[in-house]
Amino acid sequence: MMDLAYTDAHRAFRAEVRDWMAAHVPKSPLKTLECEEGFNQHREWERVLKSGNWGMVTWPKEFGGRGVDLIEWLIFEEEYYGADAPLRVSQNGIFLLGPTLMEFGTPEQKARFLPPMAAGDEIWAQGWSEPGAGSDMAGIRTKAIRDGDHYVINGQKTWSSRAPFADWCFGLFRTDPESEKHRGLSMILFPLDSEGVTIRPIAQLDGNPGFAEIFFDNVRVPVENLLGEEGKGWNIAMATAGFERGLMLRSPARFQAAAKRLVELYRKKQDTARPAARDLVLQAWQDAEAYALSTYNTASRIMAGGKIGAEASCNKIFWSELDRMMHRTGLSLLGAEAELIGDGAEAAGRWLDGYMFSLAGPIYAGTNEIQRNIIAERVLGLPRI
Amino acid sequence: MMDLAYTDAHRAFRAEVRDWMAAHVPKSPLKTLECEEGFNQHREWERVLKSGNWGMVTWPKEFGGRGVDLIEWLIFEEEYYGADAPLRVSQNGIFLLGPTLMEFGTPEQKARFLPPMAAGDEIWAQGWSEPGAGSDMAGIRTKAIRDGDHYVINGQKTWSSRAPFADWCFGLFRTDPESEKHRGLSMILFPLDSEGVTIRPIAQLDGNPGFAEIFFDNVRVPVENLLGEEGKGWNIAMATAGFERGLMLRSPARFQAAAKRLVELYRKKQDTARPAARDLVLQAWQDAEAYALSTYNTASRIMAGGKIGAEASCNKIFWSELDRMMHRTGLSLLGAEAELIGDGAEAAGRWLDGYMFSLAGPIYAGTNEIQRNIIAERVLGLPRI
Amino acid sequence: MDFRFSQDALDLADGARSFLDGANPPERLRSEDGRDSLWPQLAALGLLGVLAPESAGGLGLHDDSFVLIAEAAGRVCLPEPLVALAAISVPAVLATYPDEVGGLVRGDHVSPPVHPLAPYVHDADKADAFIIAGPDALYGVPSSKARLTPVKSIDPNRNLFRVEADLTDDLKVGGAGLCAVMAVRGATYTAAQLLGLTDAMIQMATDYAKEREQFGQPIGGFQAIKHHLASAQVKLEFARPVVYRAAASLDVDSIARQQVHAAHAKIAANEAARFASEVAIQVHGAMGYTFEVDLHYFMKRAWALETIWGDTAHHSMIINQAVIDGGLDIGPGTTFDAA
Amino acid sequence: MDFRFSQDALDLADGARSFLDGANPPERLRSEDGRDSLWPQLAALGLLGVLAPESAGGLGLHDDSFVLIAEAAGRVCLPEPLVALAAISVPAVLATYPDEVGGLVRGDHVSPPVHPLAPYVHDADKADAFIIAGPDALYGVPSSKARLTPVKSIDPNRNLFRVEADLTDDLKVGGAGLCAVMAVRGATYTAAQLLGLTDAMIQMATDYAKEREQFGQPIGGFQAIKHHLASAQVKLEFARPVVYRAAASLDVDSIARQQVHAAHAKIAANEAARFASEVAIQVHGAMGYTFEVDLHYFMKRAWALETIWGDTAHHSMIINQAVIDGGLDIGPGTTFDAA
Repeated sequence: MMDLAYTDAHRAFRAEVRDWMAAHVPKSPLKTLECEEGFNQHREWERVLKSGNWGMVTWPKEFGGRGVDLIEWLIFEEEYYGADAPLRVSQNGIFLLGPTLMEFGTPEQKARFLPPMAAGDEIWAQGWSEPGAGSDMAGIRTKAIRDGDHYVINGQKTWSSRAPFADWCFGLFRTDPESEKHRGLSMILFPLDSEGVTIRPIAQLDGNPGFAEIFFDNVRVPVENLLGEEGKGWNIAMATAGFERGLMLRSPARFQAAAKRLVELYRKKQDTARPAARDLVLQAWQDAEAYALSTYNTASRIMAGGKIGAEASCNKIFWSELDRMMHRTGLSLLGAEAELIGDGAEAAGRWLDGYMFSLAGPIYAGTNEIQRNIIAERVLGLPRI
Repeated sequence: MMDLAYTDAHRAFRAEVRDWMAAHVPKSPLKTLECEEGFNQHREWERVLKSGNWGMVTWPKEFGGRGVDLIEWLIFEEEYYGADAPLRVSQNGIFLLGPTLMEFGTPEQKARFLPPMAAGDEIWAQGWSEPGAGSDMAGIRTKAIRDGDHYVINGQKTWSSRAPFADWCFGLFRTDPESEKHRGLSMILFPLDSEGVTIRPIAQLDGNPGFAEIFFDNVRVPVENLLGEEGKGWNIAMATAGFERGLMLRSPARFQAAAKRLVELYRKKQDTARPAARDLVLQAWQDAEAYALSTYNTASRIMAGGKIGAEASCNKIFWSELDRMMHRTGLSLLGAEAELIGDGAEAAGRWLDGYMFSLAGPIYAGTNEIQRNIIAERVLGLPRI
Repeated sequence: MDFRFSQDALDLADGARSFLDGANPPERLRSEDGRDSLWPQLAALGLLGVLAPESAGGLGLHDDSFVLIAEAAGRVCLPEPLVALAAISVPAVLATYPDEVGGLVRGDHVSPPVHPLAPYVHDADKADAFIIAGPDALYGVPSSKARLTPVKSIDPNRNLFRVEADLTDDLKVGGAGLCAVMAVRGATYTAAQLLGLTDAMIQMATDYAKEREQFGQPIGGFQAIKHHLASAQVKLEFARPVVYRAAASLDVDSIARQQVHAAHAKIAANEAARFASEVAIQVHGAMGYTFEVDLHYFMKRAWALETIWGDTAHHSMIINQAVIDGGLDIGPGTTFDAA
Repeated sequence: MDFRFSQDALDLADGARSFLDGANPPERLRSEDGRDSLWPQLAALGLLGVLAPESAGGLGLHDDSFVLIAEAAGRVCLPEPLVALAAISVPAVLATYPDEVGGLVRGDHVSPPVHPLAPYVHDADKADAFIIAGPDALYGVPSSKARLTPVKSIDPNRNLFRVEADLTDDLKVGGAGLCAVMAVRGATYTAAQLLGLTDAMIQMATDYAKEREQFGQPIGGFQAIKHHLASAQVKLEFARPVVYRAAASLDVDSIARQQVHAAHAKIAANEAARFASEVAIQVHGAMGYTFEVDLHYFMKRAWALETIWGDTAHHSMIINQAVIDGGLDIGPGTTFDAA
């Protein structure tokens, strides 16, 4: 029989997280992490988290974690979002690069990079895309050419999230200048204040610099910052992309918290809502619950030695379309106030901010069109033409 | 200023149709036209229609019509469906082949074929598809080879609607055996009782033989049954397909009548309906109305010398997806009765029959996938890859 | 906390699936004869008694062992009402006349469930008795005291009868609580069968899309077809854990929680099946609209199961009462019982 | 019966479109200065007076001549509130103080409409007076007697203020009927602007899809992208005649019919614009999520217009009252007035 009861240890862990969050989560919301002031507030929050040893609970203690299992991670997330705690400015590091380092990094790299990542001392940006290579990463052209014990990088990255204010960046570069497509790429880590790096922030929908372009002009990076083997960057990036679509980046608790807010909003607005809104609110509630159930199942499988496969693509489609539907529904309950932002429009602004954020969901981490191709080809076995 | 008022002549015409239909439409519904008994009932109804001179009101009087304009045709349709009159078993003839004959036929062909078509004396099947050529008509392989003053046809057609019980058939055949794709095809008319024709009915969803396969074994057809020029069949077929997707085949009145029934059903069932059903019912009402408005606009443009272009593809997508949504919504209001058919389940059966019929909508006359390609390429100018 | 099936449950389901795949190929659906010919084998394999105690000849297992079997029965569009009898009738009899369970498990007695949400009973003419949920009590009605009126389903493999009876006190076998249990079990296991049907329809359409060529290539290579099928697969993947949780919940949760879980399961499975059926026929084109391929049997079964044991409107009201009116919070404590 | 625009209306709209395309290129949206710099030209071209009588310096035309101009204004995301003033204020003043219309037509006076469904007024700080719909009467309020509170719109080209005033009897200029007219005109003309925005967003995404290459080809060659855009185009094509009918209906129909037509128009245009905006950003990928391309100005305007002058919930209640409660039949007599 399935064991669907939390253990006493789970309950104790949940109580510990809940109490700590109740005592420490900032009482008023931080500014968005896409502006300098908000970024610094969020970085400060990471340090507060670190003081409670909550930086990345699943990591081994030696790297700044608590070594808890995935069920406890889910419990942590439930309590974290239940307490309305801030978004994680460190997410590129802790959710994407961190797991990649665990799998492909040298002992020295792990010791060097993981603890400050968990502590919020070093915030990471990512450097995948280039102007000609968005969903199609095989089109990467920025070169990192070996010169003695350094790589010399020239070219340009774009859509680098967190780059306007972060400390470090990981990215995929062409280390073999003769290579084409998926071959000859390598994953390299570099400080954003390296000489020759120029960062041009890109204003996103809400006007804040959510991304940046990064220009490289003879940027010298020591070879020990190569992650994994030279020329094997594609495989490593695929693993990272798997983490991005996988379990960690979008934990169900986040959507459950939004569904809960949507129910509360609906209760207030139901007199002026159209009937279909009620069914959409309930669908949001159910879909967020379904996503949690699916994640508990995946976590159980991974804990028993399983892996996430192409179903990660199903996850990514499901949460991104749920998130958009949920915020679209929230906006639809606000009437003429829905367009307002700024002071005095906090409730409205939250739904509009959330809606704008949700519009990126079906685009980043591989567009939903790409994910549907993956499901069709790898899960269903339909032909690639 | 737009003139949106019906003229006195329009009102008189409407009154005439309404009175005649009230006096003549069968009091109890006919059996489905996809079974032999129902087919004969529907053929009989066509003859009754003919007795009132209602066979095809827009056609010239010499061909059995009344020579009325498109606004009057819309009025006719509104009154026809408003009276819950039977489906038109003659539709392949009057809506598809008829207009094609008007455009491409010789005077002899028009005089020979149009009057019995309008009178319901000759019911037409169509012969487009072949086993290897469904949406892709360029794949047609059935040959019609000139031999003296005859064509000799060999091969096979499929999905021939009405063929199990009809009298005549029109179809596209390869008259140039060396030709490929769109070239070398010709449109030929032949009696279904020709020697060498074998008809194998195909059972459709409801179990009735809605289509047939037609096998040709040295079927000899006189050359005067060639429609248009030899080898130009593709252009003629495209014109026919334009009629199929265009104004006539699915007049708005049909969907307005279904929307009206849906509102009535909802009024009866609203206590057990989920809230979203109300919005879907209203959407059906509005979409059927929008389709009528769009058709009045197209009719006005055609009357002023305009043509239907690629927007016919928009029409086809719109009415077929509306029809499916409308019947899906109707079924969703019926609870456990929704699966029942046959005697004692008339209301339920009508929604289920309508739903099954609606499932064919996005498939026939060019799948909606093909229609979306056409819109993307011909209306928006996106590249064909 | 381990939200996975046990290896035993998986092995049992594998066995059932192999048997059903072999014994109920699509060809069997095309014949209207012998719609109940697999009864002896289903009984002999122990499938009727999965949820019955060993003392009654059963396997003494839990619902999380039977839900995969129900899914497998849906996947082959099994005509025999295995799921209704094994998952609804057996527990109802176990709760009222446990001594009678043995007969059901051996297949000697057939006592289908009847409920206001499922008033039409497949093969009711072969039943010995009926277990009927009345307004406030459960009744056991011998077939001699029941009135059967044949009605016709769109699904040619559902041989339906409306079953009615005078629900007199002498026929009462249990209270309203057992009727509620029956409704929850009906919804959960109908949802499980719908998962199987959805899976089968996606598979059929995928197979067809790999074979059928148009414009010089298999239509499964066109992105539009790929994306239709991928969307159906996403709906299936996210309906599954909801249905599995509803089944697991039958053994451990309060009836109020079971009702919410079953409602969610039925809504999610209804949606997945409806969506997959419309995608599957679209992918098949005209072929799917005919008796030339077997898709229509699966679609028609799905349409039937969508509406019985509570349609989406019914279950949506249950969720509404719990969430909007009742204030049931999402998250820990709702996802799984004890947070 | 001729449901087409007159050649005069088409010519006028062509002229307006050429002017707006030239005078309000996307670059203009990027600057927050001079948001009202086109006023003199809009007045000089007669666009403020299309619906005003010739005696007041107007063109003396009907709503079916202005609706295409409103659509053209939406298409370029015009910052100036041309549509509100020319299509809502002018008719309201004409019905109350016809002598004042000349000032509005010349652009000398600016009197924007204020309504409970549109309580936030763009460029209210530049108004001389406000036409305010109260609970049961229409009021003319000089700006000196109005209280303006700045609020911030997501649309950087909407310079919004909440406008409030003490609606005393001496300010009353008309009855409740005029407030209803204002609501109907507001919904219809907001819908017309949404058509233009929808068209623009589809066009931008189409242009981008032709240029942007991924996987070695323009992304517009992928069927998924084609089908997204085609679906948006279908919604636009079937919203258009609904909006045009609502506009034509303003000149000839009863207010009750106008309300249903305007509600339908606003719902259809809302849906088309929302759908097109989500498609357009998806086609643009990350680029659409930024200020690097101009799409965001059009999306934000569309979000704003979706909710003012009645959102979908509001108008859906109007349709419900007419159709479900009121028994308004579909078909002849409803589609167009006199059947």
